[in-house]
Amino acid sequence: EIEKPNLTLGVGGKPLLYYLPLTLAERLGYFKEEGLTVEINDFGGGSKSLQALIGGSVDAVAGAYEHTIRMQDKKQDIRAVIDLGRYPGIVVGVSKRKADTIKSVADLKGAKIGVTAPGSSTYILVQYLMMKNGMSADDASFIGVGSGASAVAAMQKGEIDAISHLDPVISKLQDMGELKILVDTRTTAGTEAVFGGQNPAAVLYFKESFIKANPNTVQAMTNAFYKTLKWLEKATPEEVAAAVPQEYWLGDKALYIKAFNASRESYSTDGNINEASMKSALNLITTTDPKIDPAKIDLSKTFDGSFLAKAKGQ
Amino acid sequence: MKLHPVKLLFLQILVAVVVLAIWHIGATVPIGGDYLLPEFFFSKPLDVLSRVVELFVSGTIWKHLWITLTETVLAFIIGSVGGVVIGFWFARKPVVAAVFDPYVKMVNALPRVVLAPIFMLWLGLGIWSKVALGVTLVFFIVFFNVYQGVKEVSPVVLANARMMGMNERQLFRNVYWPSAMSWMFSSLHTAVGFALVGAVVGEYLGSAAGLGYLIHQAEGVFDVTGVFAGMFILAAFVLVIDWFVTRVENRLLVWRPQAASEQN
Amino acid sequence: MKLHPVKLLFLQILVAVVVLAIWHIGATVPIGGDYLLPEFFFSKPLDVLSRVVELFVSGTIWKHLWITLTETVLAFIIGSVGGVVIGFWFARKPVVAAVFDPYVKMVNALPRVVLAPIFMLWLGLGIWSKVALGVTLVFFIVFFNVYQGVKEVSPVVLANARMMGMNERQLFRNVYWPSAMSWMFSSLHTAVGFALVGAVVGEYLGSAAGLGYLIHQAEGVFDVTGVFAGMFILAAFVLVIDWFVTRVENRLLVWRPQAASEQN
Amino acid sequence: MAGQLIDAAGKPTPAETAQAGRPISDGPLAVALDDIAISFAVKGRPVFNAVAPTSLHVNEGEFVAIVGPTGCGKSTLLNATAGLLAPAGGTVSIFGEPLVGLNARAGYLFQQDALMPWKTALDNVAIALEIGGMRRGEAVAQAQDWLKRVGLARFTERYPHELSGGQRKRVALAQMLIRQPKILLMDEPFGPLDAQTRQIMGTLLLRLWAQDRKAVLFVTHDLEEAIALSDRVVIMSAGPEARIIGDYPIDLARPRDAAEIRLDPRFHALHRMIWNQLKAEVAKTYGDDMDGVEATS
Amino acid sequence: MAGQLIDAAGKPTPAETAQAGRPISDGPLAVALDDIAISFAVKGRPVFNAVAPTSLHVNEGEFVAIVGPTGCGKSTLLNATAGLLAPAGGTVSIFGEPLVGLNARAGYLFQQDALMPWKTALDNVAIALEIGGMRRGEAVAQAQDWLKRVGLARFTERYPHELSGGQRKRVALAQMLIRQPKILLMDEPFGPLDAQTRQIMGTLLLRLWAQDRKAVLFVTHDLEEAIALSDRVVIMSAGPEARIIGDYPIDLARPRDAAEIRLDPRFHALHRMIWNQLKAEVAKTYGDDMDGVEATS
Ligand SMILES: Nc1ncnc2c1ncn2[C@@H]1O[C@H](COP(=O)(O)OP(=O)(O)OP(=O)(O)O)[C@@H](O)[C@H]1O
Ligand SMILES: Nc1ncnc2c1ncn2[C@@H]1O[C@H](COP(=O)(O)OP(=O)(O)OP(=O)(O)O)[C@@H](O)[C@H]1O
Ligand SMILES: [Mg+2]
Ligand SMILES: [Mg+2]
Repeated sequence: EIEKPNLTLGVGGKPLLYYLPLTLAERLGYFKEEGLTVEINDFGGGSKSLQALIGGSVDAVAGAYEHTIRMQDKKQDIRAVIDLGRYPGIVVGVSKRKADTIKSVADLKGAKIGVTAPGSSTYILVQYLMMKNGMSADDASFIGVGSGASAVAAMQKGEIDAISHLDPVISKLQDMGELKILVDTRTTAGTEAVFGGQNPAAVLYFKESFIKANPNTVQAMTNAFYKTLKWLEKATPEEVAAAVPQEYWLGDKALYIKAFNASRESYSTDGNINEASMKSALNLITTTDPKIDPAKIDLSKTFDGSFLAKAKGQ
Repeated sequence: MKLHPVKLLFLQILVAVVVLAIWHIGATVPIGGDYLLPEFFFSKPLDVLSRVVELFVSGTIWKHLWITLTETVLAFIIGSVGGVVIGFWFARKPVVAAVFDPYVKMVNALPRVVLAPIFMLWLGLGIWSKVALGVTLVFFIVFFNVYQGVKEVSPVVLANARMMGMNERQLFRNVYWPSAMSWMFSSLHTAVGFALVGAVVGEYLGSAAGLGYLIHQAEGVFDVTGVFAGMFILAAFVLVIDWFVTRVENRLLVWRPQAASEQN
Repeated sequence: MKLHPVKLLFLQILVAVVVLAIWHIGATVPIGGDYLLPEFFFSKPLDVLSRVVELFVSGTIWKHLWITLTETVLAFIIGSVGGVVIGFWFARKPVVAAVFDPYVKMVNALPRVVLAPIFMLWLGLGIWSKVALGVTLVFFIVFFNVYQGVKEVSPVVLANARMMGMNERQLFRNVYWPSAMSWMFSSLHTAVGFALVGAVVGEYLGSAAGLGYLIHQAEGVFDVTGVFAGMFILAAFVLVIDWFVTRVENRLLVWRPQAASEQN
Repeated sequence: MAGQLIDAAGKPTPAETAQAGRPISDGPLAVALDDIAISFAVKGRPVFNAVAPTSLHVNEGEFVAIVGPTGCGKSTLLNATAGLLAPAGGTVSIFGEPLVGLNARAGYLFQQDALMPWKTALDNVAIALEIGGMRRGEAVAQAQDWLKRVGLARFTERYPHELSGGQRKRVALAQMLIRQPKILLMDEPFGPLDAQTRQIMGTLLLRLWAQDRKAVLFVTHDLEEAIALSDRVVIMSAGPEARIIGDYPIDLARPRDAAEIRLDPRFHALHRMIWNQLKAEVAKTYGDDMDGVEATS
Repeated sequence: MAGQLIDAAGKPTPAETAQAGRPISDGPLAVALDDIAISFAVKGRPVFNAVAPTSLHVNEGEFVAIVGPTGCGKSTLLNATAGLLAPAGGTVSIFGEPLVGLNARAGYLFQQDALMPWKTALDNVAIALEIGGMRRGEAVAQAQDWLKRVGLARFTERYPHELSGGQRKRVALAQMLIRQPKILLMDEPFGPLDAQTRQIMGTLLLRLWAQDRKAVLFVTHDLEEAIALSDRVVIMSAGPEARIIGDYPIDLARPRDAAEIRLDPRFHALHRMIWNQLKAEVAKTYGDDMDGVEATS
């Protein structure tokens, strides 16, 4: 039976499309169906929700897969149990004003690039792209623009030439006609072009000790999310829009649907993380952070597929 | 020089109306093709108002309001009591004050946003980590003022009280405390606002409820109307708390002559 | 009662050593299987120290330090001047004060984190949006104190000065200003810290450089050592600014007798 | 003998005499308080009527001393003349014009310490000239001279808290006199001074007064001093609702020698006369309040 | 005549007389200031030696008046006796024991306003008893009684700023006397009071003093008052480096009637004698400082 029916879950920016499966699982009542009462705590950022997990104030986190790798380096045993987003969902685009001079990633040299925050995944992705294109990380200046309206403002005011960001900022900028997209990891094509395969983004992860102590609870959570992914696979944009709270619609349902459609491919359909995509994620981190030694990372400890397998079997 | 209450209220409302009018015009009338206060960033006053009404009518706000209220009041009380106690202690023990002085100032300069994870680690995700954040703001504001207030005690009044034979406790009660009171209350008015800021920022950085949570949610989806509605409720809220502080102040400071600077 | 400077320094260092020792033990010696101060959240004092040294040796810190310094000093100056001016104005014009009172308190209660996007919109991503954030903190702290300070002017001294024929400007210079000075300086000590907090939080929320940027960057990759190194530099930094404030204070307040409460 | 004096002024009783000033010059009265009443609002108690409707007229160049039991309303009366207190009734006219706001022609030496604690003795005195637009150098030179006259040449650089009570009072005296106001309001100016210094200051004051016909309102508890210095001694009744109940012209020749004059028999006659009325007045206060203490003398 | 008195004490000059107290009783001296010197550090100037090494002994039950030119160091001397100022040299002994910290046996009536502004007159007086552990009800009843004795029965609920200067002084007087301390330090206690009230307060003070042999150090500028009240009048020289230069026993019979005694020829003789020394002393001060003003008298 379920060891811990009352669960606290952390997330860094719940209304973001990145975490859509979480909102859906909640709104569709799948947690309840599994006999769980989940309190969702929203944090100022993904890293803060991870800290909360390690500090013990939340039991589970919907966060970036990348965290599980980094935590191994910090000797913290964190494991993902199900994948929610198979592509990073990050978009690198340039301001319309600079569209003529910056045509590809190679032209980013010397540009002012807005990222959600220094050190965040949006920042790392651009660095990765630049390194792949033979530049060093210092060849551009990075400006943290935050995650909300301030990012839009920075672009609109011409404070930055390019941006590496997530939805809904990207959709909003597109809607405003401010943005020309260079790299789009919301789509299969875009992600394959960058990584040559999948690169897991949002996952559900726990502390290893928690998994051990509460296997049934973890199973129930995995089940709920698996069901959500399956629901999402078939849902129409209209259904999704109807399922989320109205405030999430960015003030305009049409815009929300547009944004959802753009991100649709990035949601995982089976919840699995395969070997190749793990490596791809590790590669992304070690390329940009030379302090992390790939030899010391045991990727098999980042993802525990046993719960997913059981969920699928149901 | 004293204004009639009705006239005062009228003027206050006038100020509000003028501000709202500027906001409304800035958000809806383009000036030279550009909006002064683009709706995307500022929403519109009427929208905000109707959202506020909606929040109250639908009842969703009460739970959040209650949590934030609890946090604010706790932060305010704990922070001020701490500030008063430590402020007095430092003022009365110059050696302690001299030794700890640099550390107090250092701690005061730590960005609270960065401390949030530590508070969550120690105090969990409930209200206490938010209270702690508020306390770190309130404490310093009150502390520095009480510290100075005690030092400003009139030397003659103090000497007289000591000659009367007052011990340290009696001096505190009869001299330092009443003398530092106007300093303390001055800081409390600032502190009320900061207690709320602390609570809200704490919620903003990680929580499942409260006004800061609401605002954070709204921000993530560009719901400026929601953000402004939340801020408006916050602001209205602080007036209520401040009103209580002022009542206590007027009660405790009956002995004071009318401020000299206000006489004709 | 006054401590010898060498002895004082010794005691101050002792406090630092004790704190660092506790930190070190908490982070490295498990107590009942658990660490009191887990390294993941607190790093280790020696690591932090060596990181600080590294930052200075490699020279990367200077640019960031300079930017944060500029922002802090600007926020401090603009905020205090604004607080002093408006504080005086309100204290001298009770009608203005009464009308705006609720609005000042409301604005003081707005969480600055939420205002950041608006400042960025208006002032861009450069230093000015951070300065603005610092100003919103400093201003209120100074304002409330100056406002009260002016009201505390001795009625007899004021009446005497007015009988001498001083006009409003002369009263300000010769009576209100010196009289409110100790109130003002008390608030300035708090404000120094808050100016820095404002600047750092501004950088934290969006910037290309500065200590807040460094801290945020370190946080993003869970580099607690980096976070603490940044905070340590911040804290050391504020002492330097505060030292200047204290010098100015001692200079301007030469006329004051030794604080009564400090006499034996 | 009281009667004789009063009759000379053509008025039947001291109390009635008090209702009007005795015009000496043709110009307007320097100070005219007509039927003024002053009340204080005391929290949670009925209004306290400190001064009942009463009148006091002071001519240009006249030196009027005010005496009265402690707490009767002397300072209150000066405050009203200075424009610091608005009377609840009656009018205050200065040189024929109704007083609006502060009395700009008056200098006021307060009963309490009123020096600016953040200025040295010298600066406290010099500022009185500087605010009138005088260059600092000149103002300081004059201030130095004035501090010398009040015996504080060696204390110019002291802050008020570094001075004795009497020294502070003398700085305040210099601060007021240096401006040479046309009306001097002085509330126990020589209170904390020893008898000898009192006389020296009194002589200093009289000399200045003689120079340019200043009007002086001088509150003191020293009746001898009042008689020795003034043209008229005014007695206030014990409060509340204090009024002026005696008005005695001092017909001693000028210039007067502060020490010699006390030996004059006329001085003694005046002193006895005024003292008798004053004594009766004070006894009244204690008759009400002080049953526990027998009033000796 | 001065000589006669001094000779009676077996000392050749007043200055030398001042070097030692005259033991009347066998018990330890209530106050013994031996060779005390008091200096003030004045910023940016050489140290100011207010009081040069000087001695003063006061017996239990002795009433000593201190007179001297303004600014000579009278308040400073009281502060040292109270333990508020540490002397730069010499020793202060209270009832035979060296004084450490505050003088717990003394009550001090300060020259300046020292009432707690946040307490009503009644509370200001009552607190003096309450801190000793007395129940509030009892303390208030006694305070009420004391306020009545100083003539303020109708002002018990007033805050200090709502009282006149003389009223505040009387509240302070009640506040000090209600504790019945063994040593009374009084710095111009009757300064802002009218002559009549002064006498009443003086009588009140003498009565209390007679009751239980209090030692009194009484600073005043009113030489008549000093003589009328005290057993000994002590004269301080003009500062800086002020010393006690005269010590006159007052051999007038007790109990004294405050008014009657002034008519006594012995009173006049004493007054003239002391006054002559005092006058010379004050003249010295002005000889140095006040070239602009001729010292009349
Ligand atoms: N602010 C006030 N509120 C209430 N009553 C006051 C206030 N100021 C003065 N009084 C009262 O008014 C009366 C007159 O006071 P005032 O200070 O004029 O007396 P005074 O004649 O100067 O006495 P003194 O010789 O003691 O200085 C007193 O009874 C006093 O208690
Ligand atoms: N804090 C201080 N710093 C420097 N000098 C001081 C200080 N206090 C007093 N003095 C000086 O010491 C001398 C004695 O002062 P004190 O107050 O004892 O005089 P006093 O005899 O009480 O005079 P008064 O009769 O005017 O009250 C004065 O010249 C005064 O200027
Ligand atoms: Mg008075
Ligand atoms: Mg004195």
